[in-house]
Parts: sequence; structure tokens; C-alpha cells
Amino acid sequence: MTTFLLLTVTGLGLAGLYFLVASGLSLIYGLMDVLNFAHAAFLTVGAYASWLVGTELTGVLPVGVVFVVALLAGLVVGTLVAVLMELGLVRRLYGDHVGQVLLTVGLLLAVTALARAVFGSDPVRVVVPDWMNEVTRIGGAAVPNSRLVVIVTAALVFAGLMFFLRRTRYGLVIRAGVENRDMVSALGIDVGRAFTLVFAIGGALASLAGILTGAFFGTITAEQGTSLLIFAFIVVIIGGLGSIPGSALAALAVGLLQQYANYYGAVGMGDLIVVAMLAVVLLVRPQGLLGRVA
Amino acid sequence: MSSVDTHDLRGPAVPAPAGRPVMRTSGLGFAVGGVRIVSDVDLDVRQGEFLAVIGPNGAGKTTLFNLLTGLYRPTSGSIELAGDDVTRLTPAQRARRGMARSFQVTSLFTHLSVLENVRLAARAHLGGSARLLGRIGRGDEAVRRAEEALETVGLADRATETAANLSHGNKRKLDLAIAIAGEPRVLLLDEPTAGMGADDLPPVIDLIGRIHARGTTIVMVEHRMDLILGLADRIAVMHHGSLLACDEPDTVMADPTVQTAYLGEPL
Amino acid sequence: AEDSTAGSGAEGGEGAVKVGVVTSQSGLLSAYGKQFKEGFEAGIDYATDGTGEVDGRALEIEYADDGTDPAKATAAVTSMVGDGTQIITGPVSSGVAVQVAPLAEQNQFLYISGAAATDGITGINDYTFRSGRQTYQDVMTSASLVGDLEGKKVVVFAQDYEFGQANVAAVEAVLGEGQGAEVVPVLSPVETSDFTPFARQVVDEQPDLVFVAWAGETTNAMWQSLSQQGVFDGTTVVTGLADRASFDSFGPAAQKIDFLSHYFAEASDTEANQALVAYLEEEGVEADIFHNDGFVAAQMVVQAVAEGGEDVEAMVDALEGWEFTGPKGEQQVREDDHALIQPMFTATLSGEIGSLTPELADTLDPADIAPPTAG
Amino acid sequence: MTERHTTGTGTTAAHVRRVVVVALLGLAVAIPFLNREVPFVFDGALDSPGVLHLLALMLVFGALALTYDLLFGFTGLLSFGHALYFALGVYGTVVVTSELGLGFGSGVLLVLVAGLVLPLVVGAVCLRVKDIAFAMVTLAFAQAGAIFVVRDPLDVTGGELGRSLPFREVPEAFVGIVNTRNVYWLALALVVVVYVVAHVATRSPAGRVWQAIRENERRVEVLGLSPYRYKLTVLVLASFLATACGVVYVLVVGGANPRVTTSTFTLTLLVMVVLGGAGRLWGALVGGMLYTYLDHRLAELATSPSMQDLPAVVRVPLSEPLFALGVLFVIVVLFVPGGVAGLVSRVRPARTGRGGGDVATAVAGGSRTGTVQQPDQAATGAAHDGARHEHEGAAR
Amino acid sequence: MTTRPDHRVPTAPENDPPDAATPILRLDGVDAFIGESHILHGVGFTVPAGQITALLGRNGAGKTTTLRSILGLVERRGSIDLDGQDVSGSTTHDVVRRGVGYVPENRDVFAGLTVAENLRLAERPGAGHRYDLVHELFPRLKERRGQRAGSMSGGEQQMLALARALLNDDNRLLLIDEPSQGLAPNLVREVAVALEQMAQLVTTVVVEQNLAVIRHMARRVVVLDQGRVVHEGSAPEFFEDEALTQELLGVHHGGAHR
Ligand SMILES: Nc1ncnc2c1ncn2[C@@H]1O[C@H](COP(=O)(O)OP(=O)(O)OP(=O)(O)O)[C@@H](O)[C@H]1O
Ligand SMILES: Nc1ncnc2c1ncn2[C@@H]1O[C@H](COP(=O)(O)OP(=O)(O)OP(=O)(O)O)[C@@H](O)[C@H]1O
Ligand SMILES: [Mg+2]
Ligand SMILES: [Mg+2]
Repeated sequence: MTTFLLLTVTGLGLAGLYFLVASGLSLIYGLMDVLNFAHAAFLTVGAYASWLVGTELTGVLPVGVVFVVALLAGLVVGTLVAVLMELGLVRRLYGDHVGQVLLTVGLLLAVTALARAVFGSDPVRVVVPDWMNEVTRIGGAAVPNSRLVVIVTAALVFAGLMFFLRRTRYGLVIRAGVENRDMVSALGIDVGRAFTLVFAIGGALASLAGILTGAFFGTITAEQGTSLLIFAFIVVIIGGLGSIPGSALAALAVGLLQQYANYYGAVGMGDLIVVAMLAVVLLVRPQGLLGRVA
Repeated sequence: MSSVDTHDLRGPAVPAPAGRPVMRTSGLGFAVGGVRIVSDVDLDVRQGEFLAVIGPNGAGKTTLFNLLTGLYRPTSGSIELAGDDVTRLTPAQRARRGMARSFQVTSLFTHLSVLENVRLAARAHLGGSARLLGRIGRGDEAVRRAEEALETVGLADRATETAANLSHGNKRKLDLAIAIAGEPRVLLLDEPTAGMGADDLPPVIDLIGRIHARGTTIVMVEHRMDLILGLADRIAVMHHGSLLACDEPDTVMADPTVQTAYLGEPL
Repeated sequence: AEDSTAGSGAEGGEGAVKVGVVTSQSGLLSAYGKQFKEGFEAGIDYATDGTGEVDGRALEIEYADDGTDPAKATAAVTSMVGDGTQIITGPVSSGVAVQVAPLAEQNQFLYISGAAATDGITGINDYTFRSGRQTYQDVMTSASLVGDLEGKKVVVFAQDYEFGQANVAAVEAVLGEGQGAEVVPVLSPVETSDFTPFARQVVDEQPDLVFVAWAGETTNAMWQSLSQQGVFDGTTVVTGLADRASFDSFGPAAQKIDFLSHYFAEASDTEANQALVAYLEEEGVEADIFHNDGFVAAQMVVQAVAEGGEDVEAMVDALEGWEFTGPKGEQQVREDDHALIQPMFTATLSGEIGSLTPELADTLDPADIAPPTAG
Repeated sequence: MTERHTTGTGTTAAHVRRVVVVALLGLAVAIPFLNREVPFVFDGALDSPGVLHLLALMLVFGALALTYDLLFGFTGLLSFGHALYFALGVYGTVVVTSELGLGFGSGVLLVLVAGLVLPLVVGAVCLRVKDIAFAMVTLAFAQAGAIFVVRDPLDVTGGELGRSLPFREVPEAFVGIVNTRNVYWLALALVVVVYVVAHVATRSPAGRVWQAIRENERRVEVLGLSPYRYKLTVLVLASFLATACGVVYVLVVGGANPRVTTSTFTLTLLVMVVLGGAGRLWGALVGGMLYTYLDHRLAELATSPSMQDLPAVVRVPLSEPLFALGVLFVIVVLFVPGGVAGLVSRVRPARTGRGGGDVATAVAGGSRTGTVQQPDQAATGAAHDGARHEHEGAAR
Repeated sequence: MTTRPDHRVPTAPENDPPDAATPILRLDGVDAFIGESHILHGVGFTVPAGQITALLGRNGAGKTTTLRSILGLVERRGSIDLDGQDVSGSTTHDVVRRGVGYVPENRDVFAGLTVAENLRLAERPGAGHRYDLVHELFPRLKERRGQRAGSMSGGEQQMLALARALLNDDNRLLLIDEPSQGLAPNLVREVAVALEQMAQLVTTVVVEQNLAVIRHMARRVVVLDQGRVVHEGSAPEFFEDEALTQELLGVHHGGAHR
């Protein structure tokens, strides 16, 4: 029972992590139809930026403060990079979905390689408050606090995104802009600004995910982003095109299932079950669990 | 432009006796999420006739076409083509049995050349095109037909242009050319003249008339009564998804409900 | 004795001998590749007394990057061997070594595999040697860390792939069949992101000894999970000590783990080790685990050239059974299967995170931990 | 009368092209006899094993990129699972020759048969969905393959270490560095075969339909053609050819490694094709060769002594070839639509009108829908969201 | 605020000489480009305020491109004077925010959004939104608020496209590309009437192929051919002149087929 509880809570933590990575991806993909491979690059950039600031400040300030400052710094840098990328590169290719996918693939390859060249191929250790590595007893299960942090953050991000999409005009503007950019500007709306904003949010979410991934694993590597990206894709696709609740649901399903299957099933079941789930969901319901249909 | 007459325009493969239904629907219905869009349509289309379909916007005309061509699966009723039940067949299978259509919203291969667009259609109807060997040469029958079709709609001089570069009206013409290139048994035209320039209307109407004259059955949705009246053998009136009437033009035009529901007062 | 011939008799000098060093200078294992290369340079410097010549033969050393990609490695090897290179040494990746070794037999060149730990290289063919340790020696070393294992329970915690499985097999053979311990493997999938459940599983087994065989970027997360679930409370935990950059990844558990070690600079004070450390210091580098393998490879190259000249078969003969002192101490190339019989170490880490230093606990006699003859 | 539409026969341009092709091919065949240095480009004489080996690798990847172009460039199928079939050829050859003892020839034959059957089965399932969903399902299958290879439940693949080809089973002509030239010719033959097959296929009636599917699948269906069948055909053909590439790859490299099963590897294929020019066969071929060349040579460059003098800002990034390749790729995507092939056709004086039956010309750079051009409503609607129910004819 | 359409054709204020009205829009020497094609060559004409100007020409003449270059949706050069301000360098949304409504020839409704969302998107901040007018003219749009625009019939989409342009009450200029396309005859009439009634408030440029529809609405015509203006003048005079319509538009007997 204790083990099951532990599996469930850590499964939720994993789901939270997947959701954090997937949310920005899902936002950009759902609204802009850009399958953004560079998401993993933002993740890496945000994580390393936060790490750099963190190591600079360690010893100067108390660990808790360092963590917060580093987190903010990572967020700012990740967001900035995303905005620059949108303004400088992605913008030139609106209306050309394949071109955008290719562009982001190229950026992913380049940024990952650059990060490895600059920071080396060994994992770097991130500074987190000790409290994050301690455990909280929940019904006898020793749950690492970092998992709880991830779960809470994921919930907050979910709520924030829902607000953004439901309560502001941006969701509408961008969905329409993807369909027909010209027509949106012919309604007097500055689509470019809206697109940049969404990219900025995507970049911020990615760097948040990157920083928390660092806290989750204790280390950062150049490849971390790429390996999480695949799971994030799977989550986004299972959840359904552009549906944030869908992504949340899929993240839950993937996180929990993976955790149970890894423990109770044969070794490696966790990966296979996720892949199988993707295939089955898509074949039965090509638009994903909560995908937009007629 | 009038070279059409000299073309080898083949009639339908097995001409059914005139007046026999070439296409028939019974109790045809279609609903999406509980909303009935087409209900209980019993329509006989006779061999070789020209049937015009009119009705207010949203009456279900395009939906009817989508049901007939198999893009939608009916929720009730059945469709027969030349005596065979085709209700369950795919659009491709129906097309191979001699059904072709044009689209209300132009549907092209935008990055291919104008000629290639039409050639594909002609090829599809000539059949046997799944070959991985062989190439498309000078004497290709499909190319010949495609060129004829382009000539007919007045796009011959733009044959090598990429379809995306055509103006709206010219895209509409290309869409029509694609539909006729297959020399179908039954041709479904959804507002073929929308967006066409006044100078191009007469030849296109003329063309449709000629295609009809050589035995092709034509069903055409059109909002401009002036274009229909000279051509149609019968007019079907759709309203709220049902078939209100299907009769000779004079009878239909005299019907007061048609007048008020559809035509309104003369301009 | 190994360098007695080096530097002498410049008169007898014939043509230069080409040596190819193929390692990862980019890609995943580039950090290891860099160590290997530096170690090799140090070794050549040491074994040739700084001349770069063996008996008047210049060593023409060519370096190539394999990007940790076997295809690139074979391309580099083909190019070098095609150019008349007779000695290749290299990869730090087992995957690359497995691919290059057969080429040595096909094309009759001398191949001295680098840091690849896989047991599979030992005895693979007549032309292939190794300059590093193999998995079996790791496991044997860990056995020494606990007393009598008869009837005790050993959990092997490893990743479910070739490296992990090889460790499980070795532990089962050495500690299980060899010493009568009950061996329970707990394997986690390679891609797993959260090790908490597996750590829990380890605890639930209530083992007397936990043998952790881990590599890669998830190491830190794994150790964190183990300490969070309380594995260190009352169980001996053993694992291999890798490069310095990885020390911090043990996290707060670092001081509680017993390490088996292939090499660290503080472990020995042979003349070779001093030379290696000094050479690297000059370059501004701290001697690390795979510097040893590069250094030893260089020693073997010099020996092969000194004794074998330009004849590959003679080089092979020169190396088979050769005894010498490397940075780690006395070593011998076993004649039958080219296993490198060498000492191993046990160690602990002390100090604070960020400045952990290894301390030698014990040095194991090469003979006690020699792998069974392969083939 | 409209200008007669030709497929390039009879015109002088076609003659020139034919002469160029024959000359290039002749040169390629003769390379192993050319004892000539090409400074900067190659590190050694053309006939040296190192250069021939690199050339052979380039040819194999060129051929592989070409097969991927059939899917992606010609039919618009964005598959993330193409690596699976290449890996089938690679691992199949190694495993069959080492485990079954059939002899090399029959072993390869068996692998090639598998190269027909597997895509037929997997493709039949994957093609039930479209667009991104298709990309993801193919990715899922490829991931399953990758997991199988690394996890190695049957103990045949060698897990993450990979496995080398038992060279004693292989025909002697392809073993050893002295025989590198034979391996090179084999790779050249592979390219010729794959190119010819792809050329014939894309010019065939079926090939034209692939093109049309890429443009507007629904329209194809209404014309009376079943897109599913055509897509399955091209998928099986491309996959089969990829398997053949895998077989030759093993002979060049001498073993199998899980690297060829990863999704990153498929991404690499995408990069190759786009670099060279999607929708142009020779473009993809050049792209694959160029990528492989750069991938290898940049690594050598980075370790070369001349590089060590460069400032760190330049040297550090260049030490990772993927960085340079990634940047190059981004530049191509942004500024050189149509890749190398696009560049060449831009430089060359335009031939008789775009698209005059030359499908390839019409699509060069055709992976994009210009922003200015009025979107064809039905087509864009269907293209950018297959799941959306389009009033004008979403098949259900 | 709301203009209630009725079914009476209002008599055009005949003694109001068109050219006396102040132009709200003036094009001068406009060149337009799509990709590498040069589409418009020095197009120039004026649109007087408070009436309907018809933009005519055969298929491919450049009518749509003219509208799009006013909006900045194609690359253009030359001078485009909108209400005293040169907008030839402005972005599309800036032009539109000056009070321009646009109905594109393809309807270009956002297929993935609902009817209500389409309309909401068209709401210009700061303007009043004439939902009552729109719903009165097209009751269907009110009924189908929640329907995805892409699933609407062709005519219904056309209604939505028109409604979008009519929604904002601060519009000063309407650019309408083929309003009658796909609409049933009774609706064509209603739309024509509504446009005529609004023209006093909102200057309107209409591209229309169906001359029967346009000839009663327009006060001025501009005729394009191959990207050049070939005629500009009073509408009644133009439609009277059979030879001219025949020559410029290729129409026989004065336009309609009827
Ligand atoms: N998914 C759906 N949900 C609700 N209503 C739908 C859906 N799909 C179609 N409809 C409605 O069905 C009706 C019939 O549409 P159809 O396109 O057949 O009309 P039409 O007669 O062709 O009209 P038009 O003359 O305007 O082209 C329309 O009112 C349309 O809005
Ligand atoms: N994307 C494009 N690329 C190149 N040329 C184009 C493109 N779109 C339109 N054209 C050309 O521009 C010219 C003008 O087109 P435009 O759409 O303005 O004509 P139009 O007068 O509106 O015609 P229609 O009555 O058919 O709508 C046409 O000759 C057309 O071929
Ligand atoms: Mg309709
Ligand atoms: Mg137009």
C-alpha cells in the first residue's frame, strides 16, 4: 500500500514534469500549428542560464534566495531567447508549417550541440535548497519534496494557461491567425504581436520546465531537453491538438501508467506502454483525447 | 473556342435508356450531432437529363452532393447509381463508376501546373494509373483530354502556369475543367459559375449545355435563375434539408412558395 | 624496463611508425575522449623520454574524432590504416570498440582498445588488446569491500541495458556462484525519469550489500532517490568511482558510499603515475580516470614498436605476456586473451560537495581479481 | 494550341543533362583509379581507402536520403519512422548472418523480403491516420524498434553496444581495407539502382498521383483514386529501398549500432533531404552526401591543428559538428528554399516554363504555401488540421 | 444607429454629382507585386465619399489585387491616400484601424472558430458593434452562433464574411469583393439594399461580376484590365453604353443574362 501510494505520488510528480514540458509545446502547437522542436532548446537555455546565475551567486546569498534569483534569471533568458527567435527567424516562415518544423529542428540540433560545446558533456549540478531534497511522509511513503513542488507548479501553470486562453482575446486571435494571417490583420489586429507573445509564453514555460527538471534530477545536461521532448510530444498528441486540458490529462495518464508499469510490469514496460498508448489512441481517435473536432 | 464539337466526346459507357433513373436516392438523410441537415430525400435523376438544384442558403444542396459523391456517409437511406447500391462505397469507388463533381469552394492541386491538375483527373478516369512503371508521354490519352478540357474552359494559354497563381475566377474554371476532364456519366456541379466574369459566362454555360447534349447527366446547383432556365430539364427545390419539389421549370417557377422562400421580389 | 629501449640507438632508426588515436572529441563521451588523448600524450612523453621516437623511429601520431559514432570511427580507422597506419588505439566507448576490434583482425593492424569496459573485447581476436580495466575486475573489487558474503543478500541496482546487465552477470558469477551470496537484480529502464520506486524496491529487499552499476546523466537523480528512500541506513552501498566531474553527482550520499576504483591520481605513487600527474599539471589538467588508459595505451604502443618494429605480428608477440609498471602499478598483458591484469582500488570520498576528494582505502592484488580466461 | 507538354525528351536541355549525368557517373566509377589529391576537400588521394570509405558512406546516405525524399518530398508524408527500415537492413543483415547460418546471399535476400513485409504491415496501420498523427504513429513504431534493439530481449542485437558483422560469412571481395574500392562501387551501384527506381517511380502514373496527394488528398479521392493505396505503395517502396541501403551500410561500416534506430537519426534524414532540396531526387542525393561529408569532415577539421589557434568563441562551437550543421540547416530553410537543388535551378536559366509536366519543377521549393497567395480555403483547411471536419467534404 | 433594411429599392439621389463629393480614397500610380509577378501597373482612381463605387473587370484583371494593395496585403508601390493620409507604407492592421471593413472574395472566414468567435474577432476596440443590424440582415448567424464556421454552407459563410465587415460602426470605407457570390437571389437583394442604405455613412467599393446586381447600386465605376485602369466614370453612363461594356467587360446586351 505504501509502495502504491509512493508510486502514485511520484507518478503525479512525473506527470507534473511532463505537463510542464508539454504545456508550452501544446500552447504553441495548438495555437500556431508549429511543432516546435526548439522547445527543447529553450528548455536547455533556461536551465543553463539559471545554473550559471545560481553558481555565481552561491555563497554570496542564502541558498533559498539563490534558487529564486536563478529561477527568475533562467525564466528571463529563456523567454528572451524565444522572443528573439520568433522575431528573427520563425516570423519569416508563417504560413509554411513544414518550413517551421524544419527551422525548429535545425535550432534544436544547433543549440544542443552548442550547449554541449560550451558546458561540456558531463552533467552540471544545480543548487537547490536542501529542503527540496528532503522528503515529506505521506501515509508512510517518503515523498521527495521536489516532486511536490513540481506538482504544485504544474497545477498553477495549468490554471494560468486556462485563464489566458479562456479569458483573453489572444487565444482567438492566434487560432484565427494560424488559419489565415492576412485576414486577421485585415480585421485590424496586429497578429505579429500576438504571435510573439505566445512564443514568449512558450519560452517561459519551457525554461520553467528546464529549471524544474534540473531540480528534479539534480543535474542539467545538454541532452535533457531532447529526451524529455519526445515524451512531451507524446503527451501533446495523446491529449489532442492544442488542448491544454487534454495535455494535462495525457500527462497524468502517461506519468502514472509509466510509474506503475515500470514497477509492477516487466522491466522496460513503462516505455513500451507509453508508445503503445500513443499508437492506440491515435488509431482509435486520431484527434487525441480532447482534440478539437467538428 | 468552338473546337469542342470536333472532339471525340465519348458518351457514357453503357447508355441506359433515356428516362430511366441513372441515380436514385431513397429516404436519404444526414445529421450531425443530432442536427438534421438533409432529411428523407427521394430523388430520381434520369439518364441524360439536366437537373438543376435550387434552394436558399443552407438548404442542404452541397450536403446532398457530398452524400451523393460519398464524402459524407448518410445517416439514413440509400443511394443507387445505375441500378447498383453505392451507399457504402468510397468516393474513389463512386468516381470510378462515372461520377464527377466540381466544388463550391475551389479544390485544386495548387502547386501543380494547370495542365497537370486536369491530366490527373483525366488519368483517374481512364483507370489503370497505379503503375509504377512507364511515363507520361506525348501521345498520352490523358494529356490529350486534359488539353481539350482546358481549351474548353478557356484556360489553354495558362496550361503551364502553377495553379496557385491563377485569379479566383480562373481557379473556378480550372475546377470545372477537372470535373469534365473525366468525361463522367454523371456530373455534379456546385455553383460552377460563381465568380466567373460576365464575358466568360456564355461560353461556360454553352459548354455545360454541350456536355449535356452529348448524353452526360448533369446535376447543377446554381443560384442564378437566368442561367438555369435555358438549360434545365427539371428543377429540384431544396428547403430546410428536404426536397420541396422536383418538376419542370415552368411548374416550379410558378410555385408561390418557391417565389417567396427563394427568389424574393425581382430586382 | 619498459622504456629501456626507448631513446637508444638512433642509428638503427628506420622509417617512422604511424599511430592513430581515435577517440571521442565531440559527442556524448567527449570528456572521456579528451582524457584519453591527454593521457596518451603524457604516456608517449614518458615512454619515449620526451623524444617522441622509439629507437630512432619517429612516432607519427594522428588523432581523429569518432564523435562516439561507430561509423565515424570505422571511417577514421579505414582512412588511417589505408594510409599505412599499423597501430590504432582509441575509443572510450564500448560500442565503438566492439565495431573497431573486428577490423583489426580483417586488416591485421594492432588495436589497443581504450577505456571501453566491456568484457567482450577481451579475447576477441589476436590483434586486439586493451589498456583499461574490464567490468569483471570492477565487480571483483567490490567483493573485497564486504567480508564474507555467504548467505547474505546482494542487490544489484543497475540500468537495464548492456552495461547494467553485464554487471549483473558479473555479480551473479563472482558474488553469487563464487561466494554463495543471494543476488537480486533491480533493473531500471534506461530512460526512466523518476527512480523513487526502484529505490523503494531496493530498500524493500533489505539487502546486506547494494551494488550500484550506473552510468550516464541520471546518476545524480538515482543517488538522490536512494538516499531519500533511506537505503544508506544500515546497508553497505558499493559503486564504481568514475571521473572527477561525476563526484558531485553522488550528492549528500557521497561520504556514505564505498567505492571501487579503476584509477585516481592519489591512488598510487609509481614513477609512471608521478610522470602522468606532472605532465598533466603542466597542461593545467587534474589527472583523472581515463588519463590512465591513454597513458597505458601509449606505453603499450612504445613497447610494440620497440620490439616489433614495423611488423604487426611481432608487435603482437611483443605485447603478449608483457609486464610493466603503469600509473596504477604492476600490470601484465595476459598472453592467452590479452586481458590486462592490473591492480584495482577501493576508496571513499571525503570533503564537501564541490570539493570532494577520493581517499584510498585499499589496493587489490592484480592476481586476486584477474578475470577468467576468455575465449 | 497549347504548348505540347513534354517530360524533357527531345529538348537540348535534356541532352545536356544526359551528357552531364553520364560524365558524372563515369567519373564516379573511375575514382578508385585516380591517384590524385584534392586539397582541402579530402584528406588523402582519391584512391586511398580513407577517401573511398568516406565516399561510400556519403553514397549510402545519399541513397537513403533519396528514399526518404520519396515519402517526404514527393508524397508529403512526414514520417518519423523511416529509420526503422534502414535499421532493419542494418540489424537484419548482421543478425541473420551471425545467427542463422544461411550464407550471406540468402541472408540478405531474407532481409530484403522482411524489408517488404514490415513496411506493408506497419504502413497499413500507420496510414490510417494523417499529418502529424501519422508522424507520431510512425515515431511510435520506430521507438518500439529502438527499444527492441537496445533492450535486446532475444539477445541478438548486442544492446547499446551494437554488434559487428561476422566478416568471415561475408563475400571476401567486400572484406578488409584493401577491398574498400569494391565497397565503394557497391555503394555507387546502390545509388544508381535507388535513383533509377525512384526516377522511374516518380515519373510513372503512380508517381504523379503521389504528387497530387501531397497537394490535395481529398481531391484525389474525389477523382476516383484511393490515396491510401498510393501512399502505402510509396511507403513500401521507400522503406524497401531504405532496407537495401541498410544492407550496404553494414558492408561499409562493418557492423550495427543502435544509433541508426533513434529518432534523431530520422531527423537527420529530414535535414539531409531539405538541405539538398525536397522533391528533387538529385537534390536529396546531394543533400545526403553533403551532410555526411560535413558531418565527418567538420569533426576532423575541429581536431586539426590549424583550428587550435582560433579564438575560443569560434573554436568551441565548431568542435561540435552538429552545431555547424544545425546552423547551416537553419540558413538553408530560411534563405534557400529548395536547398541545393533550388540554388542550382535559380542559377540556371529557367527552362520552358514552370511545371510544364515536370512535376519536380513544380514542387521545388513547394514545401511552402506562400503567405501572400490567397489560401485555397478547402485545401488549407484540410491540410492544417486533418481532424477538423470540413464542411466541403471531410470524409468520415 | 441601426439601419433597418427594407425591401424597397431606395431611389438614388440623382442630382448629387458624384465628383463633387470629397474623395475618401485616392490611388495614384499604384504598382503591386505577388512574388515575382508584377500585377498592377500604375493603377490610379478616386473613390468619392458617401456612395458606392464599382470596381469591374474580367477575371484576372487585378480587381482583388487592387483591394488587397489598399489594405497592404500585397507588396505595393505608389500613393494610396485614405482620408487625407498616405497609407501606402502602413501595415494592414494600421490601415484597417482607420475604419476599413473588408470582405474577401474567398470569404476567408476562420473555419476553426465558431460564428460567434468570428464576429468577436472582428469587433474593433473603441467602436460600437452593430450586432442588431447584422442579426437582422442575417438571422441565420444568430441561430448558428455556436457552429464552426467551416461547417457552414457556402452562402452562410458569405453572410458571415459580410457581417464581419458591417459589424463596426466606425467604419468609413468598405471594400467588398464579390458580395453576391453564393448567396440566394432573395438575399442578394437584401444585401444590395443594405449596402445602398449604408453607403451614405460608409463609402463602399464593390467588386462584382454579376452586373445585374451592381448596376443599380453603383454611382461610379472603375474598370480594370490587365492591371491597368481602362475606364473611370459615372456608373449610369457606363451601363447605358453598350458598346463600352461590350468592349471592356465582354458583355452582350447590357450586362445581365436575364
Ligand atoms: N457540423 C454541422 N453542424 C451544424 N450544422 C451544419 C453542420 N454541417 C453543415 N451544417 C448546416 O447544414 C446546412 C446545409 O448546408 P449546405 O452546404 O448543404 O447548404 P447549401 O444548400 O449548399 O447552401 P449554399 O447555397 O449556401 O451553399 C447549413 O445550414 C449548414 O450550416
Ligand atoms: N499568387 C499569385 N502569384 C502570381 N500571380 C497571381 C497570384 N495571384 C493572382 N495572380 C495573378 O494576378 C492577376 C490579378 O489577379 P486578381 O485576383 O487581382 O484578379 P481579379 O480581377 O480579382 O480576378 P477574378 O475576377 O478572377 O477574381 C491575375 O492575372 C492572376 O493570375
Ligand atoms: Mg452549397
Ligand atoms: Mg478577384
